[in-house]
Amino acid sequence: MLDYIKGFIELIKGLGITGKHLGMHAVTLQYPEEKDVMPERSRGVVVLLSDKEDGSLNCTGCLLCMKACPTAAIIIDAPRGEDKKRVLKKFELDFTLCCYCGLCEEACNFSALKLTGKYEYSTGDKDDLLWDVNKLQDVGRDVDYEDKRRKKVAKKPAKPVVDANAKVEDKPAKAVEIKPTESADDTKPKTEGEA
Amino acid sequence: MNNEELKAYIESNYASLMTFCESGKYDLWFEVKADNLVRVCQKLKDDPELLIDYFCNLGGVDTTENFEAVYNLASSKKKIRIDLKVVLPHENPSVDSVQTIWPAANWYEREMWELYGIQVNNHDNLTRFLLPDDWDQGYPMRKDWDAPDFIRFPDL
Amino acid sequence: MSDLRTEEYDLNMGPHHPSTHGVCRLLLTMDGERVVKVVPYIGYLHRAIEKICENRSYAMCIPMLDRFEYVTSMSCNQVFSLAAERLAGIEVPERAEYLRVIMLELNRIASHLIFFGTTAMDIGALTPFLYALREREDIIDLFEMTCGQRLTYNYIRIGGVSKDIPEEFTPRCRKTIANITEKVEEYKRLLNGNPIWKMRTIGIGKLDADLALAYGASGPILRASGVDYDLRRDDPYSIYDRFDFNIPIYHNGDVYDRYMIRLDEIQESCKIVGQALDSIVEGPIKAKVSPNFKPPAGETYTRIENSRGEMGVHLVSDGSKKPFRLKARGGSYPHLQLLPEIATNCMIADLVAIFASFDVILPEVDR
Amino acid sequence: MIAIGITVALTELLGSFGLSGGLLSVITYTILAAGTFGLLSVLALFLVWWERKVAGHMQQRFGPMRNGWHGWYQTLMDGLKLLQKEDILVATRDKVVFFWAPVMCCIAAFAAYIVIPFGDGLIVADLNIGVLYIMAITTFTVIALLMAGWGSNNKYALLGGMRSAAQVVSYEVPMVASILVVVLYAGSLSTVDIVNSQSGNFLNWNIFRLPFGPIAFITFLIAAVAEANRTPFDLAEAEQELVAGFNIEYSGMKFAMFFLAEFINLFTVSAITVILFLGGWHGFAFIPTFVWFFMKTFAIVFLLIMVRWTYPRMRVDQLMEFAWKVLVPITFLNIIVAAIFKHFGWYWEL
Repeated sequence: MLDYIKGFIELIKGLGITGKHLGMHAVTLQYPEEKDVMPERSRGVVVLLSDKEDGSLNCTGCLLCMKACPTAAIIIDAPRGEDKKRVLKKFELDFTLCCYCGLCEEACNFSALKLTGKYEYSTGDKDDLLWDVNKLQDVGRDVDYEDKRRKKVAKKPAKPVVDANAKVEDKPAKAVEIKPTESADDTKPKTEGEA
Repeated sequence: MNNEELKAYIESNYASLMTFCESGKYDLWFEVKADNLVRVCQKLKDDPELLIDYFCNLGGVDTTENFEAVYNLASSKKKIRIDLKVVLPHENPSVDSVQTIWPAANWYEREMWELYGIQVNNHDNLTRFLLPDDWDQGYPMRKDWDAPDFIRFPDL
Repeated sequence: MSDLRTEEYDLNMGPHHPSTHGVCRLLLTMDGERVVKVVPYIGYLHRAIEKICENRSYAMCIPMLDRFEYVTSMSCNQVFSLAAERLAGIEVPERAEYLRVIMLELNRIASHLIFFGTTAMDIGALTPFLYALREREDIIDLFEMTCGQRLTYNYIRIGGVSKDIPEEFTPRCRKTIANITEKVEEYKRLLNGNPIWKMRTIGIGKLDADLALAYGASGPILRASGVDYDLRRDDPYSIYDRFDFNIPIYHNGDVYDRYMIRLDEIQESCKIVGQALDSIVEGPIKAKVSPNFKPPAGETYTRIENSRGEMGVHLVSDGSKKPFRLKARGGSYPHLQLLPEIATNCMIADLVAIFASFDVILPEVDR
Repeated sequence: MIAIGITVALTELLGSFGLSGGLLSVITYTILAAGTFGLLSVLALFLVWWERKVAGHMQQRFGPMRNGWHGWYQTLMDGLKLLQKEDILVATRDKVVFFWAPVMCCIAAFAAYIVIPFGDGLIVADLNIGVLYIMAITTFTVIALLMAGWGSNNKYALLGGMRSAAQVVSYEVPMVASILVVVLYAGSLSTVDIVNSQSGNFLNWNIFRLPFGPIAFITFLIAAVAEANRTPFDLAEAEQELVAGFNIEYSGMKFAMFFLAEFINLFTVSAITVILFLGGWHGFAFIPTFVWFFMKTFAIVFLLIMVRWTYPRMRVDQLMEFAWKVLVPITFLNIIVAAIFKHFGWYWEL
């Protein structure tokens, strides 16, 4: 009989603990309206970084990130030009494969790409998750980063020629026009295709 | 018992059954003949100095010349670790089951059979469980395994 | 009465069942409510991680192994890095060892909190799950702050760790640890005395020490059965010998003990983290490891104490930059194998409780 | 009685239009039934929302927040969604049984409200066997659950149905035994009489007035929760064990009917508890009687919601053991003691 009374008291205690939480504030956020602040190191969407001064891509097409990627999500086509320098023809990142491990960022010596705290890029179409160089660059325009490149590399207008395909032919010109400071509208990753 | 003492002990008491492997790092690795395996395991378990009562892991290795079955064992009372290696021929590899000594070996042996095609004698339940039931594409963990839809990671 | 007969029937529990923690299928032979026979079927989550790793360089294996046991990815990173370091004979800097211990123990707490929540939920109390996740969130935030990810960290690397902790880490970590220590007491008040909880857990799924050892049970499950075996102390790795912590032991081996031992371990881990934060030293966080890391030929079986028991990696190197063979051993694998031994002749509700108390996580089983 | 019973009032009103005889009573009761049905549907929607809110805040979440202020019409939207959903039918089902189970469940849930007084005179029909009627009609739920379990042709569903049958039959005994104590003192089976016997001061409520009233109250409440199939006794559903138990194969509106019935049953058991032990509509001050009734009932509902989200679930054999080895002896002893006290007049009547 004593056990039952004891048990009953314990049951009441349990109710007390859950009842106590009724008055507490919720720890969850109402997501689309409120957003959590992502930490600086957060590894979300991979973006291509642009030069802080002239807005050109930092990428030199050295293939290091492609070699470091464990899921082969990065596809780069950068054949060597006449002056033995690589010309970036194609840079694609397949987010259906990407595992956000951050090895590409660590492999890169030119601060060309970075995993950012952005995460809102879901889409109803799988094909939209294959981002080409323009999209990767546009998304990354407002990203602040620490330039790892040596000064002389930074000064050089290492402008890669982007002529991946006919569809986005007019994009490079546009990409130069947009100043990094004016690209606040591009903070939100677009879900529609670039074409 | 530290590693040197253990090595000395095994080399004096199990000289005819186990030979020391140089390839092993950190812990002691010994090679055991496939015929002796169950006898060695039983002896290791019953040896009051060793009391190997804990079966950590069993994995197959395909060294392209032959197969190896690697038994990682430990003792919970004596706090020692020991690894056994059984080298098997590439044609018709087979090894005796140790599940009578450590029941834990059951699934590991099944897995080794399934993925490497190493036959386990006296095993009570050699059926597929990691691969689909209707799997007919051979033993996927073998180095020479290939399948029509198997794409190797691009070598850069 | 003679013409009244009962008939056994088969019941497929899973692969999609709320309490199989993933995609495990248990084929139950039932006699009414009583389980006569349990046969686990696994492999629904087989991703061939071992085969994948054979085709990738050592650095690439770590993100792959993150998926091996995703509730405690830090342990996966650690066990693989440790194995590679043992093969290559790399000395890890002091500070990196401290950071590793802090992360591993935080991850153990996070995993045990998940266990607490899911076990309570499987036994029918839904609210503790949310409380446990609330506390886990603080730890995940710490990880995110340090390495940028919440689940698959890729933090512990061969030769050290990838990034140093940020400045605000230490005060927040101390706060989190103090909070969790306090909250665990509240969990105990909430459930331990509850007569329904006691009825459902005490004496259910008894596992004696011999059976546990024979079936290769490890970690909290082995210790709940009274076997004092913790790899942090008995097969020392990293710098665990520098910390003062107890290893809780329980002797009944029932669901209640397996639950209690984990709550105790949370508190012990909190102690370790606190001590590590106190005594952490300055210095480099990573040893010099070439990007083309090629350990000399050799093999090792390395094991560490994970929240689910012994996590081991059998790593064979042939001197090239890819692992020749990688066999990952998770604690859940033998535990699932052990399930039929102790779950026969119990009620279906007990089976759920026992399964929950084993804290089996299926990606670790299927790999 | 100052207020006139709502049935009488309605009959008089309709009578003034020249109706009489059988037609009059048919129309009267149809209107009343429709009114009760409407009220209960709204109540069930509210209860679902309320439970989700309470559970949310208890777990430091918000619960529904999207539709309206704090998601107040969330349940309505859920209902609309369920209405639109495809009615998935298992090919191997028992067609008749499968179809009628949710209907039966709803009928059983609603029918009990004939004899529940929402306030002074707010009762459809004051049957002189009111309590007995409630006991009989709520037990229909178990037949519905058993039908659902059998008709689905699913082992989980069948297990759920069997569990619920065993459970409800067992808990009927302590429940009736607890009620008997009240009936013994009220001297009537009519719900109105029972409530009226508790008029006056709140010390006159059965929970305080009866010898060992709190024990009768607690045993009744436990048995009632078990009857309503709620945690810690929700073995018929037991989502961690039986996935969803008896309603595993139901979808769309059929599932919604089970859901509706579940929450109406929750309100029913709370209402009966209030009628039997907490003085029904009686209160003090000039607050209308039905407000008192609803306040008390919602307090009990709140308690049951708290219980549901706090406690683990019992196992089926422990459940039976608890019913037969603990509750039945206690309640029977209570009847005997109550009878002795009554015989010697050892109780107060203010």
